[in-house]
Amino acid sequence: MAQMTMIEAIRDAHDTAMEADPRVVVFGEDVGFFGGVFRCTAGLQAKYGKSRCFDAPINESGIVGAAIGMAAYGLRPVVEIQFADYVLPAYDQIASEAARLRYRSNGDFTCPLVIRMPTGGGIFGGQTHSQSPEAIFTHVSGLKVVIPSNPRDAKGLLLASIEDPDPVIFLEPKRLYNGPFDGHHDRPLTSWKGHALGDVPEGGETIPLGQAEVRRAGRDVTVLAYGTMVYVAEAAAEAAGVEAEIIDLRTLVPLDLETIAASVKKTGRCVIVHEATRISGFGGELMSQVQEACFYHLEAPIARVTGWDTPYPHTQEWEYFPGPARVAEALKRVMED
Amino acid sequence: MAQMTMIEAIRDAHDTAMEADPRVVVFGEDVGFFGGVFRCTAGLQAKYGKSRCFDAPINESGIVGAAIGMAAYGLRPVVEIQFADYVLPAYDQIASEAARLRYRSNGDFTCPLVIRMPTGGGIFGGQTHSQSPEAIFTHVSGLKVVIPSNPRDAKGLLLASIEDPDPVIFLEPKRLYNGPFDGHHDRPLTSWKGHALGDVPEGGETIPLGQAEVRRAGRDVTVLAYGTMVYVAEAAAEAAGVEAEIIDLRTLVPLDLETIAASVKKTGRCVIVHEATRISGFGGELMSQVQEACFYHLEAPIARVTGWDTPYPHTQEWEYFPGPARVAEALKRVMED
Amino acid sequence: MSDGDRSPALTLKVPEPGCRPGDTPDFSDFEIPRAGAVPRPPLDVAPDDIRDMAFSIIRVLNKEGHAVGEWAGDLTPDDLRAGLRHMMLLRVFDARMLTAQRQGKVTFYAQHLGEEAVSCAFRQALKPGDMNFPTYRQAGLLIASGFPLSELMNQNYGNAADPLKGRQLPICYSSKEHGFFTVSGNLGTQFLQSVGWAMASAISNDTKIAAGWIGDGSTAENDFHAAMVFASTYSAPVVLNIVNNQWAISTFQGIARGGVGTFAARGHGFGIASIRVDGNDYLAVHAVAKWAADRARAGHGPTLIEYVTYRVGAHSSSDDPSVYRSGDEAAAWPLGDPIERLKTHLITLGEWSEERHAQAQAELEDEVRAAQREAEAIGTMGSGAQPSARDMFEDVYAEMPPHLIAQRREAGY
Amino acid sequence: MSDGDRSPALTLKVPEPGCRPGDTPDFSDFEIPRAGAVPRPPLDVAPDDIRDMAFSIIRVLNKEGHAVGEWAGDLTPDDLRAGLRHMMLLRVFDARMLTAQRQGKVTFYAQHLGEEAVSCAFRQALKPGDMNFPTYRQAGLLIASGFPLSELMNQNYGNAADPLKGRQLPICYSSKEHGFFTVSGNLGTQFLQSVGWAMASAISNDTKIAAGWIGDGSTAENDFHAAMVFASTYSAPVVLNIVNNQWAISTFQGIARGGVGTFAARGHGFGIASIRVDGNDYLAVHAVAKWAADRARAGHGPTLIEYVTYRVGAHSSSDDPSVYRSGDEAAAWPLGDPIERLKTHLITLGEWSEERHAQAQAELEDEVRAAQREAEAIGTMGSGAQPSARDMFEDVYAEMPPHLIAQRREAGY
Ligand SMILES: Cc1ncc(C[n+]2csc(CCOP(=O)(O)OP(=O)(O)O)c2C)c(N)n1
Ligand SMILES: Cc1ncc(C[n+]2csc(CCOP(=O)(O)OP(=O)(O)O)c2C)c(N)n1
Ligand SMILES: [Mg+2]
Ligand SMILES: [Mg+2]
Repeated sequence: MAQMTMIEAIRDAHDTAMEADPRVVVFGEDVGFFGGVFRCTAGLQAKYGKSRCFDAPINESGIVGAAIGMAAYGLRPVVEIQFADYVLPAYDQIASEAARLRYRSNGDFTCPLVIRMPTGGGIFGGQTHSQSPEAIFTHVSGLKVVIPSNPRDAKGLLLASIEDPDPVIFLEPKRLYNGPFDGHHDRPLTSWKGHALGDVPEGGETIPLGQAEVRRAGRDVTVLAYGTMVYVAEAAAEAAGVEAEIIDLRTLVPLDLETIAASVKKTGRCVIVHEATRISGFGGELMSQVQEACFYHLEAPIARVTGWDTPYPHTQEWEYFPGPARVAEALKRVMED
Repeated sequence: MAQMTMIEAIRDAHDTAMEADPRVVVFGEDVGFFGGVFRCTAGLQAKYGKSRCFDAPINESGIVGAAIGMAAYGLRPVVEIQFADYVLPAYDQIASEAARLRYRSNGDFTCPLVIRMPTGGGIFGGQTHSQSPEAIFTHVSGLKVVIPSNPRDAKGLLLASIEDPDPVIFLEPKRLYNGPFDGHHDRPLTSWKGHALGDVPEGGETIPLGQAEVRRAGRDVTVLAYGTMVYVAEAAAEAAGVEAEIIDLRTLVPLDLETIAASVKKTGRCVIVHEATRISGFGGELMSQVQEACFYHLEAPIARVTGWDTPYPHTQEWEYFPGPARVAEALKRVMED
Repeated sequence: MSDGDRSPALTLKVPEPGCRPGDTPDFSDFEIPRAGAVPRPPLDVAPDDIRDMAFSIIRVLNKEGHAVGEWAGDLTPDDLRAGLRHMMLLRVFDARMLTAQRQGKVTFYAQHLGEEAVSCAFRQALKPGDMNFPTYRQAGLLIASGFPLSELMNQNYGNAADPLKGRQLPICYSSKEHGFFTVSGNLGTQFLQSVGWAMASAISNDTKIAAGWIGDGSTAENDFHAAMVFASTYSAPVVLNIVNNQWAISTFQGIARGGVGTFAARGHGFGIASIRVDGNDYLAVHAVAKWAADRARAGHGPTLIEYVTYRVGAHSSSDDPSVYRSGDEAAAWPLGDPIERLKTHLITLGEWSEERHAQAQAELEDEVRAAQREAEAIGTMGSGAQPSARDMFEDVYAEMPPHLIAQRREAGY
Repeated sequence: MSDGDRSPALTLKVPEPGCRPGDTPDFSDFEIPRAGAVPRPPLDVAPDDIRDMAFSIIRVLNKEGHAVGEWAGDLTPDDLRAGLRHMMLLRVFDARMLTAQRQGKVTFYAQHLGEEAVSCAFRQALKPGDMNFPTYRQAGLLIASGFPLSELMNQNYGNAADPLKGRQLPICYSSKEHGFFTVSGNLGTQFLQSVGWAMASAISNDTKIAAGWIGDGSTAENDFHAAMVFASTYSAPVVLNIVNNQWAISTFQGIARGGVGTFAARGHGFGIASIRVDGNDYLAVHAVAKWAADRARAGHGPTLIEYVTYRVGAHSSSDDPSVYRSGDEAAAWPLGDPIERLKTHLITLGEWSEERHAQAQAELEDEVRAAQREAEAIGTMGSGAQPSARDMFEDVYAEMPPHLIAQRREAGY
């Protein structure tokens, strides 16, 4: 066990994988000599050389398309998109190509590829450093979508993603890189130091994809959250004084419906929270699967707390971000219903 | 009134708009001299000249990005993406740029732009001529998403889209271009000739965006459909002998929740159908909004019938396509629940 | 700056082809150097020193059918007869498949008529392990590598023996074993992937090279740029092939090419060695392909090749070219027919004859007919033994996730 | 083909900058033609005839501060003093905003240090109605067009008077009136849009032209290609500007540029007139911009310009260059400082003096301080009068749809 920030845990996962498997190569914008604008790949070029960790031209489609070719050759590329907001130029290579190689070639060509990117808001990043695009990846058959909420999971899930034989979208909540954040922006910053989930196992231990984790048991209401919203939900449950069972989804596709359904059938109530805009956000899919699986157990309408259906604003960060107050309100509402 | 196919109605809408407004320009791959691979722009270059209707290089991002610049200048570009499967390279220009010009410039620059594309399956088009990407556009704040199901609506909605001051994604169910299709692929083809909705008003009459239409009244169950699935739903209701109220959404964003909720509150049951893959498809959003608005009126779980979560196959077209048998089964199920 | 008030009204310039239906084709301003005119530079030549080669055309076979000049190459009569056979076989295969498409046994088809030399000759410059990233119009790469005809047909028919289980469109073949990357329906994406594959070979200190393929119209796609940037920056061991058959669908090459003379010139913006070759000249295509492949293997980096050829047939079975181009254009095309030209060459060498040609043609037709009988005995689109619907749910992931298991059950398979 | 077995193991080539922290900067292999060396071609020159200009550098001001050669231009001493003033003002403005950022009054900032000549001089070559599609590093276009400093500050502070209502990041300005298209945070997208805007002007038989802007690193983005293809094909009246300040963030220009000598050379693949200019030479920048703008207005189509300059400061307030490049590099940069060079020129002309310069500097600092006081009186990030949360829901659409009305209510505004 070692105390790590999420950045250190991600760097450690890269290091562990590159050490163990020469097929693992890492590249992206500024990831080489500099080690990435968030320093998640710092030191890798010095340790493994320029042909296994290098800077890429500023072309997201190029980064992913080249990585697809490398994966088809037999390497295990792990690429960084500098911000999730900038992955859209690569969406065609991801959805039309990476996700389909195995299927359309009947397994003759495959695409073991990890596409990492910092996601989410809370840093006054405005329209182009704050978005949460997970939904558009969960809609693509052939992709897996992972989003850790702490250093321990970040390492274990990243290692599992690198070992996975299929393409994985790996979303890193940038607001959690250096410490948990519960949405109380007016309170002092907290760090991962001393936090239980800041304890990261050494070595190659993986956390299997497709398994959610119950972060807080409770009998009143089930809260489905991922990334930063896990901590916001915890703070909101506190504030609302509700016995919420908070589930950290960790993997969005494939989804751990079993854990979710078991909880909702127990509580009879469900609140879904995410930072992304509401319409066709992943919350809609979650709400549907819960409704389909648990209809006769529901004692109140399922509620969702999300980003508003506007571009991500700048100065209105805290009016936009779905903070603890809004989540607490939703928790109280579903308890009253 | 004139009898038209959907292709003729779309061509007529272009013609009417170009005649009335010199700012309307039309371009895309093969749309100029040839008039488009589906002939939706045939004759426009001959009539309005090469600078108002012309062939574009094969670059979807280029087509949309150039059109954004034209719209910012003050023109009203109407561009064609040859198949909806090929719009993904333009997704960044659409989501990061077209959808946000007004917002980020506080209305200083706007983007009155229509992006047309044939969508959906049923033509043995395989993975790259059959997809239904509507969900990824409905998730983007600032876009409107329209999908007509017949010649009359195609003309009226396209004219409204061209007049709209904001970017509109205009999806054309290619399986309906030459006639309605109810999923009974083994039966003789039907044409728009003699079909009531094949009667298209002359002139510039628009059909306002944001209004659904009840295609068939019924008291048992509400069916939410759009595009080709409207006819599949009708056939399924016939087959199931269920008094289904079938709503053709016509516009997905902004959604006519009023009409939807009124119907579901009346029937207490709801089935949602679409061709797109299920996870994070627009059906998830519809199911959520119905659940949020009508929870206490629901007598059975809301059901969805969709494409499977796989790439669109080729020879298995009819096992993949959500045909009348699958929809009928769902109708019966919700009636029994 | 008052002159601005006097500046003229601007107008949009939209390029037009020389010839539309009804016009008489005129290729007089299409400059064709005589065979043998272009010298063959050393493998380590500096790209900038061969800039002119992007504006010329490497040709080997002259009018009389003689192979002349530094690019004449070293193919033996046996190699040439094999090449002729591959091109004839591809043409016969295409003809049969087009007929099958018209009979409704195949949903969709695109032929190579007039372009057979490009993929057939290129294939012979590769080594085992090299990888092509083709479009739907390079089946010659498979034909020339001895890929079984019946397998190609099984896929086109989408029958129970379809190696891709009915998931892919006809002509979108895949064979890792034969160095043929799974064909994508999306234009341009694979051109970039070929560069990544080549980079992977270099990263792995391997000796294999990649070949990217793209059509003239598709060079306009954005991923063409990504491919050029990455190939240039990392000096990837890749041969980047542009097949300029003059037309996209209804759109002539000028719309993609714009204001520059050739597609090969695109390489100049990236310091990539760029050459142009007569795509209907089997010997020239092979010599140029070999030169580029050897450069890549020797570590001299990427080469961009423009093959100048002509799409004699329709774009695909869904297309009718008579609406947008003159039917006489093919006949007026100045670079002739690749099969005729190689045939004439072999005859002038005394290595072939009209009789042997007729006999070969007959044999090839039998061979294709036999393969077709075999394939049709299994099934064709919609009749006979079909791929199972179960296969529709397989291979989305290596391991089927719960939601797909549930959906397959829901589907009843 | 047995030689293949003997072919060497391949290796990946990854370009490296000449100088990293600790190394001594060495620009000796950076060829700089002397001022006045490059001739000035007529506006209707054929792009291919000026191919060499993409590999040279147009320079006007020589070491002694004299304006020499065919590109010396016709700017009056008043024009030059105005230009000097714009560059000085931009530099003062940047310095104050950076300080404000460090004080937490601004969330994010990026300065122009060393690059002031590019946007300030270019602006003076445009006419009313022309439209720029800038990146975040061309605020000189606004400064030089007299855009109110207080408005720039109000946006950077995100206060209640922010013209963009707090929705946009600092430095992502927008002003249609001043020919400044809303800055996008996404690299490259606007370069393409400028071509569409120019096409629209041509379609409308207007006389206005557009100017696209992109950084060296961002030329690698795919939309750069789309811009070039469309500009070339439709001969759009657009000036395409590449600001090569040698660095992306931590990535030196070689990663984007690859194996070709210059970014201007990218134009050669498209038949676009491509020239390279000393970006730290106000007179050269203005003369080249004027030439390109006049070409576009006269219907001769697009021009690609590479401005050779150097990013003296950090990439942005979030960046620390000392980690990836030598701190001495800026001092060693051979093209000097744009303000110093224009100042020297004006002094050699007898049109300026150290005293007047010092006085101008003081006046400008007062001017900026005054504007800053005005803006800060309204508010700064997080303190004072802020934009309303209601504004967050406005302008997503021209007319607010029901779901946003409901969400605004839900939000309590
Ligand atoms: C991204 C994308 N856009 C559009 C299409 C539709 N399309 C298929 S082939 C084609 C023309 C391609 O022309 P070219 O590149 O010259 O290749 P050729 O068919 O001549 O071999 C088009 C536009 C597509 N398949 N993919
Ligand atoms: C699509 C996209 N990818 C990545 C980024 C992150 N990013 C912002 S600026 C920058 C470097 C740009 O360098 P250059 O084009 O040289 O412009 P400069 O900052 O030097 O003016 C990067 C990678 C972005 N904003 N957008
Ligand atoms: Mg072509
Ligand atoms: Mg730069």
